[in-house]
Amino acid sequence: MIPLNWYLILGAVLFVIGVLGFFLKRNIIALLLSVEIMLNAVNLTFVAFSSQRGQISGQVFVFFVLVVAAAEAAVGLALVIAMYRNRETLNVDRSNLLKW
Amino acid sequence: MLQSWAPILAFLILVSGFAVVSVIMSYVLGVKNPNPRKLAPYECGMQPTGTARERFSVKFYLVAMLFLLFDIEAVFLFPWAVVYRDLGLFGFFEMVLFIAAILAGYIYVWKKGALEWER
Amino acid sequence: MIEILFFFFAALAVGAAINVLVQKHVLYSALSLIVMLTAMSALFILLQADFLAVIQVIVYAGAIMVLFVFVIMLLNLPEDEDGADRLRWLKFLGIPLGLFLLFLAVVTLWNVERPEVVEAQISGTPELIGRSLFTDYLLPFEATSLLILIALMGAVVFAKKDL
Amino acid sequence: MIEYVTSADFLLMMAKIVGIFGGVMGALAYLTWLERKLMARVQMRPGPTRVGPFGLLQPIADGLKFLFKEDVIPTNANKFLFVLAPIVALIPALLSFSVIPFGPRLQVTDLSVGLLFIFAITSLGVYGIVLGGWASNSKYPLMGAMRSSAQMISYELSLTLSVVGVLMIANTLSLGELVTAQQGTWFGFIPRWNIFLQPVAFVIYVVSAIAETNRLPFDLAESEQELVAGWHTEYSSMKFAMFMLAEYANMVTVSALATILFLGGWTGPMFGPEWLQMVLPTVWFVGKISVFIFFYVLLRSTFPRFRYDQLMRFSWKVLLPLALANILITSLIVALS
Repeated sequence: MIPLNWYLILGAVLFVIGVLGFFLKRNIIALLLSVEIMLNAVNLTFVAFSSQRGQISGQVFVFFVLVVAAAEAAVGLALVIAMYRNRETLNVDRSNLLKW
Repeated sequence: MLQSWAPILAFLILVSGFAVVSVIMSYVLGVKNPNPRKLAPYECGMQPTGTARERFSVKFYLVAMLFLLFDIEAVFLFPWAVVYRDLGLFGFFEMVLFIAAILAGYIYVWKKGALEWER
Repeated sequence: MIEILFFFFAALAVGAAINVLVQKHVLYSALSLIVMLTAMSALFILLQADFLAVIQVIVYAGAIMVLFVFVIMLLNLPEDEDGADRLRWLKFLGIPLGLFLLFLAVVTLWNVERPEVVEAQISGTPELIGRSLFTDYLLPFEATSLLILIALMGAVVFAKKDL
Repeated sequence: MIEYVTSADFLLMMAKIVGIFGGVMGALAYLTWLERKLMARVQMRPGPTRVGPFGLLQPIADGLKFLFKEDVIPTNANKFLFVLAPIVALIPALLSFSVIPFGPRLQVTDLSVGLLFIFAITSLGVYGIVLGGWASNSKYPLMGAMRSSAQMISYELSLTLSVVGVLMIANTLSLGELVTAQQGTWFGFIPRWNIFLQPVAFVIYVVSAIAETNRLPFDLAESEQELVAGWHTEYSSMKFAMFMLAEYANMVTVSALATILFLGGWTGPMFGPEWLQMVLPTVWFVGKISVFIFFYVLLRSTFPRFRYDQLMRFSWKVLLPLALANILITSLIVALS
């Protein structure tokens, strides 16, 4: 059978990829996609622990993560649209009006 | 439990194989006789004008966003419906509370005019 | 057999996740993420979380990513938004630091005691999840309805004006 | 591993998979013939008659023609996505047949979450359309794709919600158990079908299913007079055939699901000798699906098309509240009984 470690390491790898994406990409939609990668890495860890401990709570938590991801995507993309309407770009470095 | 998913994997391989092979077959067997007119985008025989990459109305975004949020609600309804007999009247009031909140959002969206396509 | 499947889907997930970062056009990134999400759902099946696996596809691939693809399509973005910018040098700092973080995480996780994942320890059927969700986690469940309500209102307010 | 591959279980599974796949592909091919013939009869034409008796060999001729036609990829199309789109559309459409029970034993696998599995993979079908329209890089396909995908997700919502009422009665997500729960009769003559308990849900389901599969009167995506052919305007040869195949496969899937959820699946009167009892459930199942298909074709040949705003309003302002009300009322009745 597959040891728990493997799932945890896979989760860590995906999480790091998400973090890297969040810091290196400049397109705001790509940033949101990176956040989704991180959320998924966490979901995998939740499910792996739930399976290993024999408790369902971990899987219930994934449900709540899904809701948060959905809410984040809905509001985040609405902001993206508003930003594109005003600035004609999605590069987060060029949306610097609030910077001093 | 995993055993019940094994046939799905086999079926997936079969179906994907069929799809990929039929694309390759038509590429191999079909005649190839291209000319610039044939490869131009179809605009009812007129000369193609302008670009196809125009922006769409934000209404499409609103539809997808409403779909996403109501889909989340539907996802909660499935496990609820499956265990409903055990929960009984208690489960009913739980879900009334949940749906009431969603319904408030629905009414808000309706009043805001996000469901109108004419304007 | 299960090990082969695990490595196949794990490699698919990691490859797709890296591809999300590598692709220039954000539509390709989004499509790559869809591949990653389906690979994750296959991993959930290996962990006997059947219900979550299908929910993952329904909500993530079938709704959240549809929203992403819609926004990308209706903005009709130019090919490369990353472009030249003043933070270019971050890449040379960021990738080594990220790999270092990865190294730390992997070493730590490798050294924890290794309890085997016993097969059929628990299977995530809708009945089990529902029973837990609607009794033990009743308050978070009701709170999510408020979260959805607020998200709905926020998104409508931000996007209402015609593009 | 080796023992498993050579075991009788495995061979039986492979036989079922190949049998169901072959049967479905044949049925889909003849569905096109049936539709053309029926439409022709409604419009007082003979329909296909030239190829074979009653034009029965027409689907084979069509298939060969699709294979040997030129494979046109427009110059400014995005080649990779253009080729990918029909594959993405076809795979989920055919994959859903892996969980549908065509008879008591004739089911590839009975997942405990079978119903949601079908919903999950049909929700992936949207990408075939969106990518096809986007990759063509042409005006009509792009507009058709946007319209069609917005329509599909709107009706997918009411489709999903209409099913919840049935689940509250059956308390299972496995398609096999959903069918067996509907065996038997009330008072000896009314079959225990869910349609009698959930008539409103049934109507919502059928209407949404028609819209979901982009059939008339909801085929705004490919309204010939405005958008030529919608998202597959630029497609030709086998790729076009794959889009069509996916569309017909989806039509059969939603009909099969309607049969399983509301009309008792393969249940029906059993009589006759042993061999007939083996065959009868599948006959009932195919018969019930055929009723839906017949209804779809008749709708297509008699109804005018909706306007796009009417279509969206109908989904969001009529079907969605109706489905929610149905859920609440059903749950109240179930809780009190």
